[in-house]
Amino acid sequence: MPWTKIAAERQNITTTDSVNPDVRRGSYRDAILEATRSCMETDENVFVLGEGVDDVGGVFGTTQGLIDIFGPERVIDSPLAENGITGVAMGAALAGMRPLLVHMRVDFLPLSLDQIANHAAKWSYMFGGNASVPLTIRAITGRGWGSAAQHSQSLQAIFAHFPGLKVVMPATPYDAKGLLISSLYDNNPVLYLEHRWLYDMTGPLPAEMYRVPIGKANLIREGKDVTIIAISQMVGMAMEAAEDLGADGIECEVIDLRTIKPLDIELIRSSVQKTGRLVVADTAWKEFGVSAEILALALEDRDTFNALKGPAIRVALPDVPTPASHVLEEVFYHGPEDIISAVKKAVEEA
Amino acid sequence: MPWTKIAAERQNITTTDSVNPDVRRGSYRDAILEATRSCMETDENVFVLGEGVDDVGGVFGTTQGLIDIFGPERVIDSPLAENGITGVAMGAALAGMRPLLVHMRVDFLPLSLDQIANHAAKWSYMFGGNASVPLTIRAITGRGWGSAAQHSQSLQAIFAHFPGLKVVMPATPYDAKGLLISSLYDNNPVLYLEHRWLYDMTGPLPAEMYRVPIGKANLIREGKDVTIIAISQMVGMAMEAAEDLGADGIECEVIDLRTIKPLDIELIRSSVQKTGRLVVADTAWKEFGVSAEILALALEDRDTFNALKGPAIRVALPDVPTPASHVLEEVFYHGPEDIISAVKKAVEEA
Amino acid sequence: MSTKSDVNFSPEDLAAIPQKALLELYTTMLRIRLFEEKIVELYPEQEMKCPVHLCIGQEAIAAGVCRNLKKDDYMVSNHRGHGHGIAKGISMKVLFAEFYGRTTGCSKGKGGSMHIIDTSQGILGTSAIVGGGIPMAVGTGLSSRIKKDKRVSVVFFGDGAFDEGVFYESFNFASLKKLPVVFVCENNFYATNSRQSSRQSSCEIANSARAFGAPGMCVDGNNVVEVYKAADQAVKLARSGGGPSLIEATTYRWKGHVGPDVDYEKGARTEEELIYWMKRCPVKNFEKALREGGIVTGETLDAIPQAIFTELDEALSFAIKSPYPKPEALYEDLYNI
Amino acid sequence: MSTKSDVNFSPEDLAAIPQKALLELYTTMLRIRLFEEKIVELYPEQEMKCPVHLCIGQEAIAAGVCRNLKKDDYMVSNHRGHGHGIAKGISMKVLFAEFYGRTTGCSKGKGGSMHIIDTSQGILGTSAIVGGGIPMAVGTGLSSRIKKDKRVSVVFFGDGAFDEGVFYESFNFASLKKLPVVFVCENNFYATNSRQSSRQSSCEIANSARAFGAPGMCVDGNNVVEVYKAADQAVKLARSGGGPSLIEATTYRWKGHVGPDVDYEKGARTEEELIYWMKRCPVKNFEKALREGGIVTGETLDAIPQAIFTELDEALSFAIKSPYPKPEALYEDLYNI
Ligand SMILES: Cc1ncc(C[n+]2csc(CCOP(=O)(O)OP(=O)(O)O)c2C)c(N)n1
Ligand SMILES: Cc1ncc(C[n+]2csc(CCOP(=O)(O)OP(=O)(O)O)c2C)c(N)n1
Ligand SMILES: [Mg+2]
Ligand SMILES: [Mg+2]
Repeated sequence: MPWTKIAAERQNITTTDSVNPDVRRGSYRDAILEATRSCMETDENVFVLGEGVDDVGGVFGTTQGLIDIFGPERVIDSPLAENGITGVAMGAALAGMRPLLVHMRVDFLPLSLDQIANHAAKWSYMFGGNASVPLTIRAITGRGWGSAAQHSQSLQAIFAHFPGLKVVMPATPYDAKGLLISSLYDNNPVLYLEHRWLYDMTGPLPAEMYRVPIGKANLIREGKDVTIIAISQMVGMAMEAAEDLGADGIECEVIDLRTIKPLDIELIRSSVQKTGRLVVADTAWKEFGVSAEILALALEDRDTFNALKGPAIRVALPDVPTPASHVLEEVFYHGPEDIISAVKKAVEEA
Repeated sequence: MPWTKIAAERQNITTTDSVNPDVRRGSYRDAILEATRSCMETDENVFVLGEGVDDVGGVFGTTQGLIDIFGPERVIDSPLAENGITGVAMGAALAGMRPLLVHMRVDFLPLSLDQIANHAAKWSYMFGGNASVPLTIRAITGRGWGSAAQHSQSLQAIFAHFPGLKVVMPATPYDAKGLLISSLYDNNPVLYLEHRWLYDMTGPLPAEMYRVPIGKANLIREGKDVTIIAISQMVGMAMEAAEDLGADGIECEVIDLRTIKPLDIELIRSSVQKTGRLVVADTAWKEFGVSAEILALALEDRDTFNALKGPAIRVALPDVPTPASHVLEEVFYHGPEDIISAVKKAVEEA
Repeated sequence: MSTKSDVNFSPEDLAAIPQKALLELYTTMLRIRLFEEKIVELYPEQEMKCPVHLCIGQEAIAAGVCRNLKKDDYMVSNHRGHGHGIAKGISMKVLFAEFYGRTTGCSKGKGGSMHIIDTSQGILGTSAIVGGGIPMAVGTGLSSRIKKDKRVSVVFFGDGAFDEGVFYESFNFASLKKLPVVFVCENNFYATNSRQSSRQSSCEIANSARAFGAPGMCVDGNNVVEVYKAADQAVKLARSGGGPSLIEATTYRWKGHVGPDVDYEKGARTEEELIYWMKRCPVKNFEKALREGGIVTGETLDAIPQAIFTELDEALSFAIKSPYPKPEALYEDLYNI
Repeated sequence: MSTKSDVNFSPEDLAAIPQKALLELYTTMLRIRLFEEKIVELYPEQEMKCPVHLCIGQEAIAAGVCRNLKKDDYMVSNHRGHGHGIAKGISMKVLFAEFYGRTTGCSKGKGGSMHIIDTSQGILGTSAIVGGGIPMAVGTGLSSRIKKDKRVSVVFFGDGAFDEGVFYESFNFASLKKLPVVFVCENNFYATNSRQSSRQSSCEIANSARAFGAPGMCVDGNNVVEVYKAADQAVKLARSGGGPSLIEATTYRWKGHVGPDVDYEKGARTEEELIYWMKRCPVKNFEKALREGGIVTGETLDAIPQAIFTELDEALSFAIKSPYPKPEALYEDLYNI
């Protein structure tokens, strides 16, 4: 039924770690569940807290069954009290626990921004490194289905602006698992933003515990003509676009950003230095968004600037809230074709 | 005493509107108080709500005496309940009032981001234009005095990312008055962010009611070599820097941004097209900040890109929370000398 | 869940309330019920492309409260807002058109089922952020107080919203300033699949009003007469300057949290619970009382559904014939001029 | 303000509490008082370059509560946190060093007076966002519950913080999960210059705990024995798995909201009010009781201030001789490795 519709946009996305075709496969959803379960088994300080985490549905299946394995002491349903509960999770982190706080939608996090940005983000620095907050906050971002303005936001830029937070956005099952494990073992607050339309995507998913480093982007396709930097759901679209463009003789280099904060500045700049052209594809609003920071990184570095052959392009959402009507959603959201036109424009203009 | 120290960094800032030297003068603080009082006298829908607005201190003097003139029905002290009270103000706006909600510090607004960003910002669009929220939120940004991480933030980038909000940051008494009047008569939610260190600054301040348009930046100094775009407290520093640089033969064009959202894209781009060099000076963090958006605007426009002679530079805060110790504050914050070096670097690099 | 197992209507109450009012209460409930059932019927076509939160089983609350309101009294509501909107006077046409994503929808297709507005009827909007609408009603109350316009503001919210700090902040302010606001908490004992008792330490919503020095009443939310009487009292108190009240109305949602299906199949709740509450149907039990008490003639009652079906058909055909928004509409309505 | 006009200590109480404890309660209060008075003395030099929120007049609450805590019990506090820190065991050295912006400060000079920490004493930090620390103590309580470590968590906050929704959300969760948390509300009747009655509809903070099914006690916050006894009860309840309590301790701040000056001169409050409360001085009245009741010898009591002055001098010279952070320190401590 469509009110829970989750579409996998692509079934296969190359990760540098999946060269072996014999590897085990699994879904993005499985990846999150596996990472959580493994960490809970390995480290008794890890626990899960959030609205509906003990529910039959298990937050789109990502926490399903944990309650049966770990019981209500470590899989804790929460009142609808986002700010307070974030502070509770933060307090537990201060006491040495590694809480995983789960939100059905990132849209609810503005309620808890005070605890996230004024408290969790600042606690280490404000106390001279004498405290640490190993807190992971999972939240679902991006498209719903006619969900309108209050249930469809992508707020990575908001969190990324605050020093002290880390922000990751996995685009593949492999990264979903590896980044969640890294987040849970990080000694700092991490916003882990997953995309609802990726849950059913399958891909390589090793059974063992492995980490994908926070702060490292992933060069998933090499090319000489244009650099496409893509985030979350846009990664699959960027790969599709790159394939199409390849047929037209335009060789795209595609980078899956994976971590929004801290940004992998080096990889971003070195790729743009190589191709001389930059297209950024983000799931969020363009204005004052993550894509702006990436353009700024290109423009303020001398070597990158000198390599630039033409203007950069942002494929990101227009400056309006999400409309409900599907005919407007179609205009609002972007697809591979928008990346293709952006790349073509970038090539033509330079 | 220093715990309430407010330093006027500059006594004189040219505004395009102050060509006549005989005009009346007044302080930034007076400007805010006058605008509020005039609007309350003119329109009975205007009222003031906030912690301490009826207090003897009157929010650094900016609401002083209003309680005596308009009484407690229109000058309303508030519980410490930022999210709820923002919703209350928004509700009053829906009912046709024009509330002015006052916060001592923008640092408290993360508590009310849900009402600001999920409600006030979206109400018009989400209901197809069938409702309007003429709500003005004043908040004090920027430097304190050893105030540390939770009492010194500049959060303009956060608000600017959300479609539906307007964000203004006056840098002079003239604009402080004219922008507050425009904000109060705007039919949309406006974040009016004032800088604490500007309260004592004096400048031209006409007695009559006048509006400074929201969305228009102010070209306050013409020059051919470099464009400096400055925000709030940085405007005075940019002018100082420009003067010094003029002595060295570098002619800076200085733009007082005034409105963060919607940005005056045209003026920004046309100035950069003229000078070919861009320096942005912001009171906030550099990463994912307003300065990134301005660089992006330059880089994604073909004519502007073609005019660029070298990399752009952001003079903005490093990616750490505000430290308390004054020796660290000195490293953390920027002064005119930082703008001067940035400009020199911009000129050298291109 | 400490509610009486039967829905009983006292003969005195039925006698004291004008027949016209009783009939309207019934009609409103039935209009809501049939409206929601029409959605259940059509939703699988996937032409209403937005999430729907149905209020089947909870109709008595919207009907009982809104019957006490004037057209220009203010109302704010939440994600489960169809019933509130209908009871307060929005037309089914603009609702369906909205759900079908058309320009003629109450929000020009931009809001979907979670965002209902009709300012001409005092409906100022609904928030899909739990608790988000509560302070707004306090704000409209503050406006009424400043303007002395004698309007009353009503806000509908769930037991889940009672968890949120914003309820506390809003109720305190309303009580502090004695604002004309009626807080109606529809306690259906669940927030999504979370039981009230797994979220609230003391499941006594109505009593909590006392902590703010304001009246709180707990009523059977499946009994439209109880709701009507409680709201009558609260609205009168508000209108006469006596400040806010809290009405907790216990009830049950028959369908899953979102969408047209029941949820016991998925294991979210038990079938017994649903059966228990279906027996306590607010519409059927009230119809029975009206019929058996001889208060409304069988003929009159029998004619009501048909009128509603006609209304529904007209509304639907209005919706489906209406145009979709043009692509340019995406960029409109961001700012109000 | 409904507090008794005298600070009375019942002879039974004084007899029941070990002399050592009484002496420590007194010493702690005096240490706090003299620490704060030293700030008043030195602040005009403008070498402590950060805002200071003094707790002169409120010392009995910190002293009375913390005397019941073990070293590894957790504490979280607020902007007015010097006294809480001292009572819980932080050294004056690292406090002064912090206020003077030195690397040897408890927060390496990055926090200033509003940000106090000493994890070795269970002090996990203080938030300058009103109410911000409250949920953290619930979180440390949750940790203790999961780990079964028998620690108790205490949070200090003001009557202003009681306005905030985060209090409500936190107290509900603590009560729901029966967590070992003691909520101590220092009700000094003002938040900056705003009276409690202009912010709260029902000025009954302790009673509100009942709405959550938890115990609430209102005590004279200027009477260290009353505070001590209430906290003893609350801490025992928490430690034995009985869940949270709320202690409202009424008191008065003698200085202005921030800085070393009195505020009646500016018209923020009345001089009479201050005089009334100065007569109710928690330190002097308790000293009198100890002395007159013959509980502690005059000699012992007379020796205490000198020891504290020495401690203060050492702390100050430690602070002033300590180095300032190097510029590179600006970029350190953002992330924990
Ligand atoms: C702040 C916030 N948190 C969580 C959600 C997700 N959510 C949507 S409706 C709902 C349940 C609300 O329960 P209640 O208030 O009792 O209303 P009901 O659905 O039972 O009518 C939840 C948790 C949300 N929309 N907003
Ligand atoms: C969320 C928030 N709102 C407002 C402020 C500004 N502020 C700082 S202290 C204070 C008063 C707090 O009063 P209370 O909690 O009673 O503590 P007290 O100062 O009386 O000890 C206020 C309003 C703040 N720091 N945080
Ligand atoms: Mg409910
Ligand atoms: Mg206080």
